[in-house]
Amino acid sequence: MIPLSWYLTLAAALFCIGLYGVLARRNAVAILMGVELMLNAVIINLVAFWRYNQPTVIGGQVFAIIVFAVAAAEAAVGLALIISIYRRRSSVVAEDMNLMKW
Amino acid sequence: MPTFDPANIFMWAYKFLGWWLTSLGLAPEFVLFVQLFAAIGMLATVVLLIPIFTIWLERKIAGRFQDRLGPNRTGPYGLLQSFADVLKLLTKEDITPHKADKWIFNLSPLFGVLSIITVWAVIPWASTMVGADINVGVLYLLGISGLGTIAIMMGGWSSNNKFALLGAFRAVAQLVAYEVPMIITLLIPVMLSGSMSLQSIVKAQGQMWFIVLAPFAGVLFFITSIAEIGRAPFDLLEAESEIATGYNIEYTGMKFGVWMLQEFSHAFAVGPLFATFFLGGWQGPYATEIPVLGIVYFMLKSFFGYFMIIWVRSTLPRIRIDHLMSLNWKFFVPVSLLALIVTALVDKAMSEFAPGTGVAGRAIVLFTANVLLVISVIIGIRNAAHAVRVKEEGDDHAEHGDAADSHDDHSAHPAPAH
Amino acid sequence: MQTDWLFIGIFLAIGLVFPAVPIVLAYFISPHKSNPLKNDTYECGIETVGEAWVQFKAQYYIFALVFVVFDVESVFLFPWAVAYKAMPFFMVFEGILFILLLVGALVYIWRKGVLEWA
Amino acid sequence: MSITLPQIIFLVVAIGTLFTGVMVVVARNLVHAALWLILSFFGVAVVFAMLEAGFIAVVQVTLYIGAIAILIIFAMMLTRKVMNDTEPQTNSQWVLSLVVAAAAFIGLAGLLNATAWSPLQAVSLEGSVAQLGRALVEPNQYVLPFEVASVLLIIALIGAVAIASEKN
Repeated sequence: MIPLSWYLTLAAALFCIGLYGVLARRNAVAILMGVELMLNAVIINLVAFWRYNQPTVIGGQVFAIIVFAVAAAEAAVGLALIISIYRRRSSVVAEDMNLMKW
Repeated sequence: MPTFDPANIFMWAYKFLGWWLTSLGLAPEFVLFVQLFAAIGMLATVVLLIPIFTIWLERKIAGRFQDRLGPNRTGPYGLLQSFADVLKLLTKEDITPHKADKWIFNLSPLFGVLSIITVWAVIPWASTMVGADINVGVLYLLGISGLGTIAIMMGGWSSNNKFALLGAFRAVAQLVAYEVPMIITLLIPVMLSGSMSLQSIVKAQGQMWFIVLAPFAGVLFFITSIAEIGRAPFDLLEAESEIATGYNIEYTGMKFGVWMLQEFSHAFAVGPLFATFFLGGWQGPYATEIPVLGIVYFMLKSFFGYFMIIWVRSTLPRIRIDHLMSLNWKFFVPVSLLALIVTALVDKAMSEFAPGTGVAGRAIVLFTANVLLVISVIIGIRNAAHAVRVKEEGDDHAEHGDAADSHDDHSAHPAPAH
Repeated sequence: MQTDWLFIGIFLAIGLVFPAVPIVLAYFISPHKSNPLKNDTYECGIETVGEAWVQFKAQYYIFALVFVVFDVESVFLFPWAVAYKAMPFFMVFEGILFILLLVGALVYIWRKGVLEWA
Repeated sequence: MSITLPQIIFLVVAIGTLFTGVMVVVARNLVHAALWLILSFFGVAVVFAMLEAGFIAVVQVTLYIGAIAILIIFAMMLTRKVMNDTEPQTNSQWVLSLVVAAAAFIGLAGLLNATAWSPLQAVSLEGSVAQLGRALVEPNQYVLPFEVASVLLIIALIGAVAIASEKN
């Protein structure tokens, strides 16, 4: 069978790819895509731990679903913010969003 | 060697293939792969060839509705018309616009078809014949239809054409909007059968079809399905006079043919889905004893659903995009939520307070509740429309300084335009 | 159970390959006589002005947003509907409360005039 | 130890998922990045199916591919032309970011593979969706997160609509 560490390594790799995307991309939408990749990696971890450690307890799946809901809410509000900023400043480059930087 | 059973001939063939390959000394995993490949290959071929027949059928029936003959030159009754069309498409030049994004442009029709034919993976054909009886079948169907939305978006964007992109945007907006009431109405069969597996949903309709228990949800599901496949009166995604056929404008030759295939197989797929969720799927007299008979019932019901779609299509004119959106968000979504809540409460109240009620009693109560719901919805709409009309007439009078109101407020006709 | 998922996996692969067959066939049969005019963007004969990426209105995004919220809601409601039969009355009512909260949000944005396609 | 069929499938899916993930963060064209992201989501869904979490797998497809990906593409189309493909797509700290991400991965992978994890137990997961639905409304289990999720969705909907609408 597949050892648990394989799934965890996959999740870690996906998380780090997302992390690179968040840190290095300039476009705010691309940064958000990196965040989605990271959240996906987290859900892989949750489901893998549920399956290998306590498959009879349903809490792991509930946790995963709640993370899905939070991810959807995060994407909705995040993209709305990007659209709003674009409308005011005609830019979606994260470095240009410096109104609150003093 | 598996025993031969004429009532279950397809399952026998599947098992026979497995037995034969095992007797040749192949590894069991490999045998399973070959079995699945053979079964899926057959199913996919049948599903992809159905549109060749349904296109002819649709043109013929639509012709009759419009007092024409329909195709009647190629072969007996024009039966070879579709084959002639396929031949024509095969020999047409395939143009890829030089501004297009080549890879996505070529891949998107494939994904479009993929999103339709994989629907058939979970649809039960008979009591013993179902591809994959997964316990999350309904959600699987919704996920797959999301893939189709992405395919349309890809096709429209990669064409690099204003009409195509606009058409894709409209199509996606319509598809995602009408998916909301569809999801909500699909909750009702799931609730009544207590399972998301399509085979269990069909089995739960052994005594009473869900169209009787939830007629309102059935009708709503049917209407939203018509919107999902983009047929008249919801065919805004290919409004020729407005956006020149929409997202597939740049496609020519066989790639356009594949988009057509997607469209017609999607249109036909509504029939089986409606039959599975509301008309009892393969259920019918002796369907459990003789599974092959189930396929006949299932196909009859599917074609009945498809006939209804053609009927609606050749009857109603296209509606405007703002009306389309208002109809969805201000009518279908609230009303389907209402239907869900009423069904949940009434069914639970019956099993709590009158636990001994039989199938007929449950059907009568749920049907009556649905009828009452429909009547109250109609009365509500009538009052709301009346209020809007009075308001508009009031505005008109104020603008034009008209004298006392001369026409009857309760008349069904709208106020004449000034 | 896992066989069913394997079935779906193979079906997805075949579903991608089968529709490619006629396209590949047509590639060998059909003529290839391209010229710059034929390969240009088609806009009913009128010359194309600017690029295809025109400005879209935010209404599209807002409708997609409402859709996403209802989609997430369905993720919670489908398990609830599956378990519905064995539930006592108050648990059914908890699910209905969940729906009613979202209906409240829908009514709010309706009154705000966000659902108008203007 | 010879490699088994599920392991081969897992390795293929994992490599595919990681490749598409890398393409998401390096693609110059944003729409291409979004399409790679969809493929990556799909790979993750296959991983869920392999973990016998069929419900999570279809939710991943329905929610991420069917809904969030559409939302991302729409947002991208609304904020058009701000970045042409010729401009640099990464900021000045991309080398540092790469080092940080690689270091994080090496650290995590070392940690993960040094720990002894429990092996897979073969259990029947039949009826787990019904169990899940029951757990969501059971008063001594997860009814509070269930209702709070609804409130969260309301807040997200109203907030995002207020931010994104053109009215103000």
